Amino acid sequence: MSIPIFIAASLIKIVITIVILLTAVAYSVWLERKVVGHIQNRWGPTRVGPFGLLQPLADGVKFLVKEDLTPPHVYKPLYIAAPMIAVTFALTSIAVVPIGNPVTIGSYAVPLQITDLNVGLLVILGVTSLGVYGVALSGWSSNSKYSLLGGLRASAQMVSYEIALGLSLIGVLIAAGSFSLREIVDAQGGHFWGIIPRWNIFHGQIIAFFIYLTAAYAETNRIPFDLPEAETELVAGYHTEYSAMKFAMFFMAEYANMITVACLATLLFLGGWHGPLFGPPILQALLPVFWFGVKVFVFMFIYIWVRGTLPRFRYDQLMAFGWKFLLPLAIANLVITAAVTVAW
Amino acid sequence: MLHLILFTGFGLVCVAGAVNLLVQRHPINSALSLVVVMGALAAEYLLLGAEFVAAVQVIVYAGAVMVLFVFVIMLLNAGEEERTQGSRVALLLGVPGLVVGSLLIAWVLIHRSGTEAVRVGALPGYPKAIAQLLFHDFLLPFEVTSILVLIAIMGAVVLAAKPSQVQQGKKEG
Amino acid sequence: MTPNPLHLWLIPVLPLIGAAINGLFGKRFSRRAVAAVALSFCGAAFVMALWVVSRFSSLSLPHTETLATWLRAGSFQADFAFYLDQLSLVMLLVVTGVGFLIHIYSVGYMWEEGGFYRFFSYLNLFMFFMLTLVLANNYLLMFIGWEGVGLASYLLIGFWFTKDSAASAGKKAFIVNRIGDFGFLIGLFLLIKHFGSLNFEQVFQVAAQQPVETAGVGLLTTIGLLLMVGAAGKSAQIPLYVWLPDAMEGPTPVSALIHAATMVTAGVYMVARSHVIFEHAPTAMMVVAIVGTLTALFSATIGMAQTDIKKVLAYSTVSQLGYMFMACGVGAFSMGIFHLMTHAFFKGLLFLAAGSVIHAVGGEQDMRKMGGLRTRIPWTFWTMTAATFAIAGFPPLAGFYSKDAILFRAFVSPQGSWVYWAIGVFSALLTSFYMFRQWFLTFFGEYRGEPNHAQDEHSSHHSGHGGIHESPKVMLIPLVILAVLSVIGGWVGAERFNAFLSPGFHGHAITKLVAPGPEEAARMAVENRAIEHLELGLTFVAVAAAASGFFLAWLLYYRRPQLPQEIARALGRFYQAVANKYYVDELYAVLFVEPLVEGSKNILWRGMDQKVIDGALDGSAQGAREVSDSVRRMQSGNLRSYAGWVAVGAAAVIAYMIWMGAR
Amino acid sequence: MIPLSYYLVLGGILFACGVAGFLIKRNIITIFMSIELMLNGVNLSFVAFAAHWHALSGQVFVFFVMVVAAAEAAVGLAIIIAVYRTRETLNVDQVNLLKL
Repeated sequence: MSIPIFIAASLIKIVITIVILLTAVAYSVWLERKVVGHIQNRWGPTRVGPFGLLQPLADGVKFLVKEDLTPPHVYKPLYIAAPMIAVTFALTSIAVVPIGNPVTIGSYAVPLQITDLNVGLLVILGVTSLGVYGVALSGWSSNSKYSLLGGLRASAQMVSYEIALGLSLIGVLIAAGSFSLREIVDAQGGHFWGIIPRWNIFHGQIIAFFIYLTAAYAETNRIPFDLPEAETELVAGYHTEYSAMKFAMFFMAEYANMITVACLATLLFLGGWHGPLFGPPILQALLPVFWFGVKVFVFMFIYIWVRGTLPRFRYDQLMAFGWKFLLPLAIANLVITAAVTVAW
Repeated sequence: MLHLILFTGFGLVCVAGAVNLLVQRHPINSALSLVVVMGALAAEYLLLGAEFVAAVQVIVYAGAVMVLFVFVIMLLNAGEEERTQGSRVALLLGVPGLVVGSLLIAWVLIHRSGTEAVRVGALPGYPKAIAQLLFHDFLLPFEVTSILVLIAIMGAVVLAAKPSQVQQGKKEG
Repeated sequence: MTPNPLHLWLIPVLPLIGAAINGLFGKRFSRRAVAAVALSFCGAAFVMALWVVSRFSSLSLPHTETLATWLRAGSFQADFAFYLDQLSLVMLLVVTGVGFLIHIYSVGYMWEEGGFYRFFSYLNLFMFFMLTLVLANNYLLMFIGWEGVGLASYLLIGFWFTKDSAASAGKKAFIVNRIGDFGFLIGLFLLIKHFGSLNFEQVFQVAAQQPVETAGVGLLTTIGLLLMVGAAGKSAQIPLYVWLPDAMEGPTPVSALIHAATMVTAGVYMVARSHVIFEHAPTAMMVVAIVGTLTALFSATIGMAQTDIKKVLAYSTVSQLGYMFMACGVGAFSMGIFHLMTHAFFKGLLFLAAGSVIHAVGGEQDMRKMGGLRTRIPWTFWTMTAATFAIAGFPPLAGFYSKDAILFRAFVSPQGSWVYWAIGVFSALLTSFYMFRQWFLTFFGEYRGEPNHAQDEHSSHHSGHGGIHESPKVMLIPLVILAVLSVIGGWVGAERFNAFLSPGFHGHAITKLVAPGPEEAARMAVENRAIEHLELGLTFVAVAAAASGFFLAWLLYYRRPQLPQEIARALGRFYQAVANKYYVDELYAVLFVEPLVEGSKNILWRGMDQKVIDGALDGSAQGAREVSDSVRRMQSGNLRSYAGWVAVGAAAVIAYMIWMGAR
Repeated sequence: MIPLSYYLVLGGILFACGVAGFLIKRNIITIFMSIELMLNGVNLSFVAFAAHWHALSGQVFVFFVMVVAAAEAAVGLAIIIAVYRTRETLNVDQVNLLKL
């Protein structure tokens, strides 16, 4: 593959990915409102389009045309940069996520991801860890006590839970022996005794899976760990002072992060795009992508379900839980996994 | 050629970030420019084939250490540094001395190390190979650093805890 | 390593564990627990020793077990290695056996004292060092034990460290021992220099090949004399005996264990262990014999005039040690060890019984304030009687056999002389006299102490018994066991003992000399018969001496108690001299101590230390202060200026490196 | 193809900037960041040398430097907080009790 074609293919993939991702983000918001509504015995959005399906579009238009208010006393460069930082890193991390087996178009085998790095997982971790800057800087530059507290909470919380999150992934890495997300998924092909899929969650990593899930909720600042934006105490946390499109950017970043996390969970623990294959070749080529989508959807649904169900932690409880329970548990899981692997 | 362009580009970003760190008077700007330097350095590492180092550079340095710095800056609400007549000597002697010294060192380095080129990706730093080194050949230093980190954690906790808390802990313990 | 190791290292280490436990945690233990720990570890060592005895016949001797390499420097090597032969076996049994009995006794004796755990920790520590000394397979390890027992002795003499006299007695013992150790150490240096080893076997192998130094003072003679200095220090021989009587400030069980039965015999053991060296150095042998003989006589005379019950026993110990050295000096090493063993029994017993007496009368040690205790404390009386008759040399008690054997050897041995014998017999007479003097003063006649004295001094738990009382069982049992041993300990017989030990004294001088050449056999037979007659005669003389000592004592202290004062008055100055121990302590004070103190004060302290050393220090400090005063301006407190200096320094280093690399 | 010396010069520039920052900055946090900058400059030369000599141990050293830097940052920032708590300033020129 020559360089121009490579660049062209990459650009095409980037555009497609961004479009899909942003659409997914928009409809996650819709999904959340809808599901939470039903959980709370309401209808959710219904007016705009059938089942309120055009609601995201309406929201987008609203964000774009609203007055972009910049409060006085903010530190302007960072105030403007912060939402951009947040959304940029949130969208970047999707670049290494594969969503299916390579598809052959013409004579080219096109991998269904923007780039396949053999440290792909580390790249995701690195990029998501940079996402904290957006939150922290927005909180600080707003020059408001609610924002500052939200930003402080967010940065402390994200740095803390990143450790447990990273440790929970190491068991998976031991099983796969690679940082490449594609290889990790490939290692999960096949079945135990012909029935149970060889996914990592059934491969001794169930504890790691739950650690990952919990830590991921904290990383994305979602209920029950949404302390940085706890509206009862901090108004809206780090984005209290933001409005219009800047505010929308934070929203996009949050949901994009949720999707990334869901993708990662699918890839690492639920066998990625592995699932039953049947039908004609074209269907066989598309089914993995479908399965992948289904699994990600399930995760998104659980996110929303949890949000509709659980109350918020207290901040000290959050920290104590992360450091005193999750981290030791992750370490224990790691040690046991390593020991079992060596003994096998 | 492409590599030289990339090297130069990221190198310029690095230098610009470093200089910006010096010029900026607000610590948070300095911190962010340092983050930029580190990101650009990660790219340089990638050019050298050290992909694992690059990833760790981003995760640890940019993603954790610098977040800590930003956190502290926010926590202490550090403002812009005031101008003081601290040391005129340092300014008068230091800047020219620094420039001359850097030029001299650069000249020596270029002059001495010849024109032998570093092949890009000549030494792929696969995680596996690095793990082999880290957990076999450098096992003892590795364990020692783990102790170092443990001590650092305890030191940080003791230092940063409010004095009253420390005393309380002493009374209870 | 032998296929079936005896684990000899356990024997010394067990008491060490006991000492550690009691020393570290004993403060929190009850007395009962402290006693249990000390007794069980000491008893375990004793049991180990008995087990070694049971295995002894199946061993190839000498038996060596190496635990670990200790030092290695060039070709010189010293190991943590243990050495077992007949000699060390006898010592092992004596030390652990008597030591264990005295441990038991101490439980009763020290029960009321403060620092109970400390006492037993020290006692166990002493056992450790003594057993190390006995079992060492090289001089260096032996020296460790040697110094260690000195340490334990110091700690125990000064056990009542709040008492001034006890503290200074401890120091005196330590310092006098240092003088002896100094000689010992120089002897060891000479051994290393000339033989390249301190290992017994290697040293003796080389030494045995040296010619006998009949004339002049050669290397072996020098070494022998230096070793004798060490032995004299540890075993309290002239001129270094002065510490032992003072050491009686320690608790009585300590006196029994350390200053009668075991530690003080270390010198004898060391000389016997080094017999190869001494056999090749007749001059050194002669010195040993003369020192021993003179000590025996000298301290016996002092013993006659002492009034403190323990001091009498102390001088008696010195005197008996003199006998042992006399035996070694005439080449009868096994007889020396034989006497060492029996002496351990009866002298240990004497001290313990004396302790029981002191205990009974409430801490009083002056014999003039005792008397008539025969019926009050019968167990103590009868055991002490056995010991007294044993030490006096009445047949068939233990002391008779060993003392008689020594006197006989002193007479017939080629290195011997009738002079030794004569002095020895006279000393035996004196011994008998002062021992019975003590016996009569203590147990017969009327009680001369104050009636209520006992109750005041002695604490509450005896108060129900009234004044004078028998000791508790835990103290009496060791007394009885030792009494039995004092009676039967000699029955093994000098000849059989000699036969048992002589393989240990390989290349024994006497066996060599009397070993009959085939052509001399007939003459030897005749001579043997003559010797037998001679032996009988000499024995008779010795027993007669003992009996006359008894008679004199009976006459003076039982029959006519007022007579001694008259005699003392008649003798006047001489009696004063004897009673004051010939003013030896005062002489030493004038000769050595005062010059040392004055010299230290005037030359070393005021001259050297204050003027030269302090002056140099003060001067440099003054200079440093002046320099610092001028450069302290650099230290501005400004962090960045410090960093600037660091940067300048680093730049200088880099510049230097580039400069050096450029050339 | 990039000569090794380019990397070294880049590392040297970063290091020099770090030194300069240490000397001219007054805010103690910025000074701390300058130290990190110096370490990063050194790290770059480590990695460059690793590629040059085909020895991965150069990269391993970078990890050790990172670990030390992280530990140092934790302790250092804690010290900064403690200093701020007692002296109520972050200006090192006002923290100058360490003198005669």
